[in-house]
Amino acid sequence: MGKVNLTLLLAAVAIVIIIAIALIFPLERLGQLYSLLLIFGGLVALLLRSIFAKEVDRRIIFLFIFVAVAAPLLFPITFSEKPTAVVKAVFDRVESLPPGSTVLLSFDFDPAMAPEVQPMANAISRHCLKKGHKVIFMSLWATGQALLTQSLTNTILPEFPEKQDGIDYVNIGYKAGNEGVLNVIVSNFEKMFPTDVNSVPLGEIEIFDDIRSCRDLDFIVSFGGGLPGSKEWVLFVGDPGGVDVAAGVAAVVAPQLYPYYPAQLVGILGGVKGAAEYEFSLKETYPDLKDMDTPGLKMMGPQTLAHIVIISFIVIGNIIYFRGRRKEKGQ
Amino acid sequence: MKRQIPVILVGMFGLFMIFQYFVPHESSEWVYEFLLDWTIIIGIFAMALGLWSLYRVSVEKIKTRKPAWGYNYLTLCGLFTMMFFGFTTQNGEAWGWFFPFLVSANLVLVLMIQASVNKGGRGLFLGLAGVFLVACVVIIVFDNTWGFHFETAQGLQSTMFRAFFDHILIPIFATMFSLLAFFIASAAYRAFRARNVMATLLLLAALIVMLRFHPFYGPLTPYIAPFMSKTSNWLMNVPNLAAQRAIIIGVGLGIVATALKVILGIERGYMGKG
Amino acid sequence: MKLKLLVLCLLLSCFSVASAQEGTSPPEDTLLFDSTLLPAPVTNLVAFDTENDHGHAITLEWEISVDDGAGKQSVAMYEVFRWVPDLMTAIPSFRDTLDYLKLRTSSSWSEPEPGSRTDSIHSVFAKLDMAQLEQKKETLERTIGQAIRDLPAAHAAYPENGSWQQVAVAPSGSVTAEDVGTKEKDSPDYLPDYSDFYYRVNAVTADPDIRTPSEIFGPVQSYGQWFNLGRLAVFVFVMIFGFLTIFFVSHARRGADLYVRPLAGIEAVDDAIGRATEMGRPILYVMGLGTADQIATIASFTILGRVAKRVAEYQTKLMVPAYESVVMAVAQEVVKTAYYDAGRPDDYKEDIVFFVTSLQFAYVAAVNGLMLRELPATNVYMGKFFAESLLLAETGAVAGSIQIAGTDEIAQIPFFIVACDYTLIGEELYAASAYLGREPILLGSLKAQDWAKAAVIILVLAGLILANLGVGNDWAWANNIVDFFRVVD
Amino acid sequence: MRKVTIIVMAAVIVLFLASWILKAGAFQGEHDHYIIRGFLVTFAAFLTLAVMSFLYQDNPYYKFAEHLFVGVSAAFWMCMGFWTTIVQNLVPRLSTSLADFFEVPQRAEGLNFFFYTPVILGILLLLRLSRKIGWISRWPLAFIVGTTAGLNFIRYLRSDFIKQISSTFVPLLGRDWEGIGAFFSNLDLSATGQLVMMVSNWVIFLGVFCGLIYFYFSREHKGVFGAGSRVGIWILMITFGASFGYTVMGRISLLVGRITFLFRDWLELI
Repeated sequence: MGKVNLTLLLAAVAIVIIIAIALIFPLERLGQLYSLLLIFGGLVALLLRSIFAKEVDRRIIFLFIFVAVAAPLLFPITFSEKPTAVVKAVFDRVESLPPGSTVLLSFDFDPAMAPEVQPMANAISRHCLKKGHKVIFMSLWATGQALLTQSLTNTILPEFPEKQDGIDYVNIGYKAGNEGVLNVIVSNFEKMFPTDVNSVPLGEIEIFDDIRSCRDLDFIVSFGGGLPGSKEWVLFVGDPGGVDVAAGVAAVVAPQLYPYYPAQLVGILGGVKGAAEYEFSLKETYPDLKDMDTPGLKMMGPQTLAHIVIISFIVIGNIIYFRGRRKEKGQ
Repeated sequence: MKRQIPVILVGMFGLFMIFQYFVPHESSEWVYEFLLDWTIIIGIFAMALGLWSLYRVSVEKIKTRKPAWGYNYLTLCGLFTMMFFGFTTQNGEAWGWFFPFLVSANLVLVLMIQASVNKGGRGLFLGLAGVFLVACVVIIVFDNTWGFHFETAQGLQSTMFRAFFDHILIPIFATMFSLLAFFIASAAYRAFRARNVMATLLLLAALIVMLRFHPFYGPLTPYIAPFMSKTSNWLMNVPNLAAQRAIIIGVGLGIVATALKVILGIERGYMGKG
Repeated sequence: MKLKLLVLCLLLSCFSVASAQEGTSPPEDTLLFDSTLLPAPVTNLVAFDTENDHGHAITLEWEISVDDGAGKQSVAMYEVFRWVPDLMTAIPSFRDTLDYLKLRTSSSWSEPEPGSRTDSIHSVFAKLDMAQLEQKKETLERTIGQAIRDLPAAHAAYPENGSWQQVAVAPSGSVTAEDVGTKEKDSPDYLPDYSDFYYRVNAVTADPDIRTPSEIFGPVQSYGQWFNLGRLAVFVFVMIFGFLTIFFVSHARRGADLYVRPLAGIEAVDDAIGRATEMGRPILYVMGLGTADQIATIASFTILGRVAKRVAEYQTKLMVPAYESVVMAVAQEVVKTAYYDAGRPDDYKEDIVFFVTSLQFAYVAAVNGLMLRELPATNVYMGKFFAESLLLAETGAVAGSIQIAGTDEIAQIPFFIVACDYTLIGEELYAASAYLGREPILLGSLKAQDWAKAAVIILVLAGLILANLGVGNDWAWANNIVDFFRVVD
Repeated sequence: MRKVTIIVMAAVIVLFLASWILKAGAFQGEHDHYIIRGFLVTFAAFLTLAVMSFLYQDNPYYKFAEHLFVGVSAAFWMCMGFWTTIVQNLVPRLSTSLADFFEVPQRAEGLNFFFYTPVILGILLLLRLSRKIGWISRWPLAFIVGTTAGLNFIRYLRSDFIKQISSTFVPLLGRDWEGIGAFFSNLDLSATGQLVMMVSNWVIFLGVFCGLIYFYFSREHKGVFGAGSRVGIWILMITFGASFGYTVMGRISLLVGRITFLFRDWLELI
């Protein structure tokens, strides 16, 4: 057996031990400690080794990536996700509105985008209800309605059993027409949404007693970033209606929205990272939400560790390169 | 004639497709939609060619005992089985003799290939294949729990078709895709070395973008993290936009030139001779 | 007269279905209110055929109500109404009945749920036998066809037998709207060409019941155009570029010496083929996931032709796994031609180009396996690549092959640059075939490309200057030139 | 076969069977076909691990997954093509009796003899298999190549090319001059500060300009021209690096998805 194989064998044994720990003892702390030690210890060892300009076998890199992704899934390792200004702005806006304000949350995404966007949509919905705002849920995407219903019935509403449909929140569902819908609801909701999803006429819903159009809303958050998405909400509702709009979008779309911040967008949540930062602030502000589901924060554990691993290997690669060059020169 | 007609066809349809773009009238749209449908339909006919090629290459590998030749039986059986699922349907709840049929049909396939590949023992293989073929026919005739369904367009609702899709195609597909996470790391390690100016720029840009995660900075977070995330956004918005534009304009010209060469018959290497 | 009778009898026969129309009945537009609440109407309404389209659409323009943004500031939106003959309103309900009859006469018919729409139609026809149903079906089919043909006549009968229906809305402040129908005759949005339409725009306040209609504009007809002026810029470009190409190609044919700068990636191709020959290992040529309808794939075909010719001359082994069967068929032609051109038709085998599968990662799995088992000396990736680019290139690097890539898929270029030895970026892929062939004709077209690029650079510079000067100084002509390049879709 | 190989294979088989039995036991009561379900989940997990084993090196398990994948996917795509394109789109346009046979609804526009043309062209394509008259198959290929070359020619020109040129017309001088204070006040890269906007616009302009110079083929890259081309390739490289770094996150997410499948759906650890 070669040297590489031996290392790999040892590493594999280490991984099996991790899984065994997870299986046998429900000791999260130990598992976390063990796996972090494994990753960082290994990286330091490789760093030292790189000074002798010894290349690392690609399979060892693979192993590090695997452990960096798997360990935080087994033993949820969360890092402090101090919110950046763009996320903080959204959180502060929801936080600073007086209880009883009306907030509209639009779920403009499809199942493909859902893994990235749904966590933040859930977090903001939770925050709004927690704060006592009245929430109007809607969707500009046909596929968004199902995801909206799923979020409401599976995640959000069970946490707030005291909230009543029509008084504390309402789901007006999806209407076809993309920007056309926005064009209409900026001046009149009822025109586009005669009823909510349960076919209750809007006139009979308490929330809509003093809400005629988007102009009467206190805050709008659009989740998605496709077309139509946050940009359309800004251009067709936020700007003409004078309402504050924030965006929660997939990571790839976020850079395209930055030119609108802070003039036209209150803030932007980009990808899982945005969701994680929001969840972090939420947990910090409301200690009683300690046990809430935080898919964003959970996803960030593997992401952060894997990024650390990749960056470390880039550094190691460069050390090897420069040491190797010096060696060559020396000869 | 063998060479001219294809070139004329290419030029004719190519020019039509270019000019229809400038003609919004309904009649031009009408022809346009027809042509699009036609290409799709011809493409479906070509599938038969593809399958034939797959079959031939697999058998060829078995015949010449190429590396990993034995696995080609698996390819052929997988192909056959999945197609079988796509064209059969259950009539009721019971499976009946569905699976025995499937097994014997696959055996017929394997034995026939064996017979065509092996010099010796051809009679034995053919004989066995014949036996299983008879078994298949018997099952088709007497088993009514399932049937070949050329009578509905519901072929893709078949339970086993879905099961294979969910439990074979999806897991392998998703896992192959996720291998990228490993390869992106090994590629970064191997290639991101400050060898020259170009490589250094590549490396620095990648590092800045990857460093937009917070936990790296500890107590320095409030000072560095926002800068990193803003810089990475700026990189994605500004230089990225410029580079994309330069590439797209270049690619646009390349595409136009290539298409023109093809349509005007200047480039005809792809149309063959002889 | 005949038309009216037809409409009447049809409306009667489908009486029960008409109930479905209730939901779409036009809102009342003249309500008696305190007239001081009413906003001022829009003025100078004009409607005209939408330009540069295939017909079936009308554009409206007006001047905003004086109460929009000024005056009483009461206008919240505008609603556009079109006069619609009853015949047009009736067609969808005929279709519902026809759909019902089709279902009823087919084998998959089952009793409808009580209270559903199908059930209300069913109650009318429940007692008929099959022959009668078939006959009804045929009559109805013919009637619908006739009704669609009669639509222009029905529109011409304005204002008899019709009503106003809302067809579009526009937010306050807007001065234009479009009434877009489709050309599909069986769609509910069908808008017939060459029919007389009449329009009216209502100024609506926040209370949707308070509204003021404008004067009626009409008749106006829609029709298709034969040239899209919005695409003039593209047309001019195509013409100029076509001319440049032909000019330089004929120039090259006459024997002009054309210089092109060397491209490292392309020179590597020759060396790589030689290397493969020395090592006695095959060359793997991957055309990516493009279908035959992508120009990148066509460019890849031309490069494959050159590579295959060189390979045939060196008598090295070539492998071309194909992702799609049309691509496979064309690639087979290409390789065959190349072997003939190289004077080695006997070396050509049909299996040089072979089909794998049309599922992205299944294809990658197979090609990866091929790389590790056949250990090609050189991997060439040319064409359209997506997420699989890095999977292929990394595996190739592991197998120790020299790798040359070229793609115009911007998102994948970084991965090829990182994992391959040489990468052709974007346009270089399209230039490669001319380089490899070294035929003066093809170099001529490269020259045309460069001229066009120079023109683009000058255009960008000029446009920049105009855009920077023109905007501040109200130079209308400068803006006009900039606008020329804004393409209408 | 080497001893190690046999031991590993035996271990895999034992583990597979154990997992099957355990999973089937876990599914019992929840699902009707618990034995089949247990098998399918175990098999999916096996295939996942088999593909991942490719990271170590080529091995029989990867070969198994690969070959199975190729066969099944080719058939999958063929069945889809047959039922969705041929049966649903082509058949109802060709003949009533065929449509009745497949029980697909007739098209509203009725039969259309124009659709016999692609069928004939398709059959001509199949003639490639013949050595003698295989050359006829070039006609349908020429048809496809011609149509699509023209189509894409225009598609790119429209959506990419000319639009990209026109959107490069950006203000370079800071259109609304708000005084020197405002010009320098906001250095925030993501904001709309005047200086940043102007610098960004210059970068865009220079990037496009130098990028195009880099792609210029018929002149040697020397002197000023060479400098321009070098700036061009630098900007390209920065972009490529940045988009590489940006992609990492998405790829890690995919791996998270797969490992979650292994840990949650198969091993039930989390």
